Amino acid sequence: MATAGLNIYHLARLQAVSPDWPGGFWWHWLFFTVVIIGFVLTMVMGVIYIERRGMGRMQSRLGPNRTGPFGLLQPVADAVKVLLKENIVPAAADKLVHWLAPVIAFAPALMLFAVIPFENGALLADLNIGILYVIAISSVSTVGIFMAGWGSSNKYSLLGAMRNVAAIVSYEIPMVLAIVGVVLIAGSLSLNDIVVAQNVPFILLQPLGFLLFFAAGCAEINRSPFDLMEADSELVAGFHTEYSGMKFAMFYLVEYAEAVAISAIIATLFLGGWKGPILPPWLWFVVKIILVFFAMVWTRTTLPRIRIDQLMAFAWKFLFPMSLLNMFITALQVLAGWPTELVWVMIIVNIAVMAILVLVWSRFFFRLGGGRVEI
Amino acid sequence: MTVALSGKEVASKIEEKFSGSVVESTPENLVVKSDQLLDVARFLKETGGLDFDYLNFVTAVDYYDHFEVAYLLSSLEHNHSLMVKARCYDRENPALPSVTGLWQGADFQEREIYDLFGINFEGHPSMKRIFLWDGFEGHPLRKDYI
Amino acid sequence: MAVRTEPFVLNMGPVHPSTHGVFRMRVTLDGEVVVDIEPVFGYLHRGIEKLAEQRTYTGVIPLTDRLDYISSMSNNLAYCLAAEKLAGIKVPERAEYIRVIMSELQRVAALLIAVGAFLNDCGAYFTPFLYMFRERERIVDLFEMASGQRLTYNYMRVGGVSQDLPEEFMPALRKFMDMMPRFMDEYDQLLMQNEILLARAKGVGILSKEQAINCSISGPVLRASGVKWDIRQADPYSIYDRFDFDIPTQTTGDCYDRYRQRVEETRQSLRIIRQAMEQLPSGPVRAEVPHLVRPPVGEAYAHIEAPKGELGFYLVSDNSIAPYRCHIRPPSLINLTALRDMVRGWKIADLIIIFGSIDITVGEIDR
Amino acid sequence: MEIEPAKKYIYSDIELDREEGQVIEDLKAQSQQPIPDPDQWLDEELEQNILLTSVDALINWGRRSSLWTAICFPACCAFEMIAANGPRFDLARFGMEILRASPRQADLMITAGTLTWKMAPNVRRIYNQMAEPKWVIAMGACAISGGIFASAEYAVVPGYNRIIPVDVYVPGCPPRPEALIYGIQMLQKKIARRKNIDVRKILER
Amino acid sequence: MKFERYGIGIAKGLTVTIKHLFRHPTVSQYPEQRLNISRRFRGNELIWNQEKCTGCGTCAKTCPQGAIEIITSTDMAENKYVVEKYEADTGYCIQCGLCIESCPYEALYFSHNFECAKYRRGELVQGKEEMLETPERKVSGYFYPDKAEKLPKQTLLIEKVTEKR
Repeated sequence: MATAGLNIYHLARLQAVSPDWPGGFWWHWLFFTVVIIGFVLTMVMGVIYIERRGMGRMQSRLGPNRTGPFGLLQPVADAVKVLLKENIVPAAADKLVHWLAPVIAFAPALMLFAVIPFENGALLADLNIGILYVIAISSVSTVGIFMAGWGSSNKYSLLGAMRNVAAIVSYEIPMVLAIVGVVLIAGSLSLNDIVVAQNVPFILLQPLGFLLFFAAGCAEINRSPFDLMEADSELVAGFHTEYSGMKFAMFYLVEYAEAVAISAIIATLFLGGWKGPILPPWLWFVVKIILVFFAMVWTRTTLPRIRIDQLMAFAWKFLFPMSLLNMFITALQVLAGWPTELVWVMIIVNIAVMAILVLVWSRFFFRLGGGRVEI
Repeated sequence: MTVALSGKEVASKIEEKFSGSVVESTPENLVVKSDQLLDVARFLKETGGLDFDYLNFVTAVDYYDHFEVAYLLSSLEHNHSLMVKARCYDRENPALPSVTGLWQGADFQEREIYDLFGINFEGHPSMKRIFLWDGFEGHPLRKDYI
Repeated sequence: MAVRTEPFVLNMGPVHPSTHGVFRMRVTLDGEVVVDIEPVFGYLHRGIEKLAEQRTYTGVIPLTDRLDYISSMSNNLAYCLAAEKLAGIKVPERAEYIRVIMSELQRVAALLIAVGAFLNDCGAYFTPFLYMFRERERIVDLFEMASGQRLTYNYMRVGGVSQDLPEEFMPALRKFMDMMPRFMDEYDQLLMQNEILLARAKGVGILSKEQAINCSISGPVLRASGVKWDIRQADPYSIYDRFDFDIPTQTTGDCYDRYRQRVEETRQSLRIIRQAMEQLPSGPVRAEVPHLVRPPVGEAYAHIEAPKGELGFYLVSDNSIAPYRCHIRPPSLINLTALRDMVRGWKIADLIIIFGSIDITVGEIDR
Repeated sequence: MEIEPAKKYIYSDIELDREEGQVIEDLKAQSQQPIPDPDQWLDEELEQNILLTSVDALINWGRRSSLWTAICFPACCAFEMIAANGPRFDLARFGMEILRASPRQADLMITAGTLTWKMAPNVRRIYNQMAEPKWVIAMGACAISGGIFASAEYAVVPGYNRIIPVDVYVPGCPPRPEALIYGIQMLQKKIARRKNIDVRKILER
Repeated sequence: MKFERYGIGIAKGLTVTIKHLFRHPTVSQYPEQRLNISRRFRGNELIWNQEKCTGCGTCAKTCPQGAIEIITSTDMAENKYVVEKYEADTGYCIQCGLCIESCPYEALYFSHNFECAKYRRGELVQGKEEMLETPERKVSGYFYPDKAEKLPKQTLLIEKVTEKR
């Protein structure tokens, strides 16, 4: 466990929150573990509420409004109900795998938050390879999902799990490459340093990178339009078709915890993390997470789902070359010397570059559909 | 307006080619001998001027002593239609030739008639029950069912 | 390197979110590619044809409501036309106009549902479906006002309609007609040009003209394949020869064309309603028909252009109060004939949208 | 991808068809009598109200405010069911908009439509697949008694209570969405009185 | 150069959904806000006028279902039928309205009530006493325009403005 050693080394080296933080390393560790678990659970409840209400309003309905004031307790009621439901393990299932899958899927979603700063320096572990850690950990939950698909011995589950594995394997690459631009500009892999470096939110300096990362992130956590693994009009309920009770609750939690995690990463990398005027930094961070999540809800409400082969083609024929180009252009810009005083010019230039690249690429090189099966 | 062709006129045309194949012809429809149904159907579909390229529906009626299977044919080109009928008198094992080779649209409808009336269409690719389950006894739309 | 794969069978349905009811397919898959499907029907076989033989001619009308339950008015109309043809009943002028207004409103409602369900199958999470459903709800309000039910209207009778329109009907209809084109534009904006939808639906599930005719396909699916055949103009029933409307057709016959076809037909229906509204005469709404209709011995076939295609009733009478035989020509069942040829070689996701674009109702398939 | 000729893939299913037919016949033979309504709680109403603990109240609150519906929409009533979910009546207000496609995660089965004997084994299976606690609402005349199709005895099951126990009957053909919501509220009342923890047993111990 | 395929379609769709976010929803919150249902609404119960009914049994004959059960005896003194048992199974009735249309003495109506859900199958059968008109059990205007006028006007979704907030 090389990474573990690295973790502890850095934890021991870095002073968290403020220099007069009471207690030592272990206090810090305990405090943030509790904070992260609490934060994730609350946020998940919050985003479930936001999704259901927002989606309801967008569909000209109301959404849950009876359970508690404004329906705020709806996720709590769901949790109470789901946790107390009967737990069914299908007779044909691979029992051990079926049991382990939700846990393995759930752990990485929590682990992701270890490196995300809530305030300047307020994070569990300020790894100097924070982004790599994020990328590595975020794909671990695939294992859990594949185990769920395999262990259920259900054809729909298996198809869903296979789709998920294929999607994750392809989308890791554009995701990493899209971040490289940010890293080049910020000059650090640590998420805290990246936030500190953002005098202007990187979404303006890296518009193409943001789009690519958003698309790839949506695909990675299976939000619409890439929600192929639980495409309920095709695969019933995807990989968790055979899950009920508490284990299903875990998967439900994973789904939204990952969404929160990706929103948090996008907020950190592109929207300036905890930075912002007037409000306390952690509140800014939450607001930004919710903004990004709302964008996800918005696309989910509007867009149809793409097909599995188109999903792969989109990754390899559009996102991958685009992210390479983005990396190349950013590298040139950085190499040529980043004119810090001419930030606004750079913003306009980058947005123009994005528009031209997207147009040209989709005009001449790659376009989805046309009645053909990609591959 | 779709012109309903007179059965008598078409019958005379058919008689020229296949003599003795028409059992009965009225202004509304014509009844064809069941063993020559397929030939007549092909004739109706492929003859210029008739061009019955569209099969509206196939159905059967149980008249106690015989089953009458009715085919309503149309021509989208000339906008005319004709009802052709065939009778089968065997109540135990009624059988007729299948027209799926000519009009694919008859596929499910023939299976339906097999299911509900028990008329076997020879030459149909998969002649099995369509609405009711395998092992169901009897054919519900027969008049003597229950 | 050639990878050896082995086909496996996936049982889709009878309870599956996107089989539009209780339809079932045994799908043979090679990975995600569909190599063969076998539709299995009969999960909603309720013996309507058998029951019709035991009911009076009026008593059959509630049964027809439940055939294609999202277009009950059209089913009522088709049955009443057949019964009137058989008994030789002349329908009053006002009733004819009311029937046209009702069946065209019903067409709008059913096509909206078809479009919404198709988009839902494409994966647009319920939004277009619920929008379309809201518009349908406006139409259902009008039907409820006239007939007193929201789904199974049982409004038409042999020889007219059951009751005259209430006086508040026409203002409401006029208001609806003013608002509807705006909504239609908004829905076109919602997904008509969406890149993902184009990528999913364009060129997928092509049904050629020849095959469509050979498979006895009818309705929007046939016209999307480029065949200009609409019973309202080819064989005008009721009073459709008095209205001026176009028959839109598409060229390719893919899923996207079928979707476009439905949207354009909705607009034509609105045009017909507007004309019928202006011409609506006053007078009786029900011909003098005896309580128990006893048509002479004979047979009659009446067909209409229902939202799903050619819906026909073939009635045989033996001069009793009940039909001797009542056969229904179900457009949904016959339109499925080409399904197997359309989906082979496509992915499982395409199977869903091709199936959705045919637009079936299981109540009508199984009867 | 090239598809080889159709014949090669035709799935031989004669045996499967027979098997399915046998299952249907067996079920038909078994379920000639309706299952009695699970309504003992109605008589014990008073007693239960006293002994309802606060834990029970919490659990019942959770259960009744998030009833997720299983997909079992055979026929006509499905459209009124969707209308109830739709923008005008919006069952989502009660936290019910989540239609779980997988019966394992559903609590409530709204039987919207006619049940045929061919469908009956599937409905029984869906009911069995649902995790406890689970409830059933029979929606519409077909679901209660076979309705208009009851006389087609060869194909139609006269009411869902031949196959599965039914908690609430909502008459109508089809019931209005409001009528369905009324039925759901009746079910919620029923759930609110449910006893999860038997206090007497604990006290006796 | 057409921009239709470069994200414009997606953007258009997104504007439609975000517009709906700020529009007034079309929901009527049922238990509190009730819609005025159609005046002709065919409710889930039958209402029977004992005075007008002559016991001819036309309703039971017309019913395509056979959901109405009527048993009469002859009262020789007054030369009329006496209705002994009159039962309608609301769990079996499909509200087609043919009985109401056929009644020659205008003695049968639909109720205007739809809240008839029951916990037990047996409770759905409507006896003679449960079919009489009461203030709670209003008469629907189906087939009786004079009764329809007394009922409130139907709420229409088309009247509900959704464009403005």
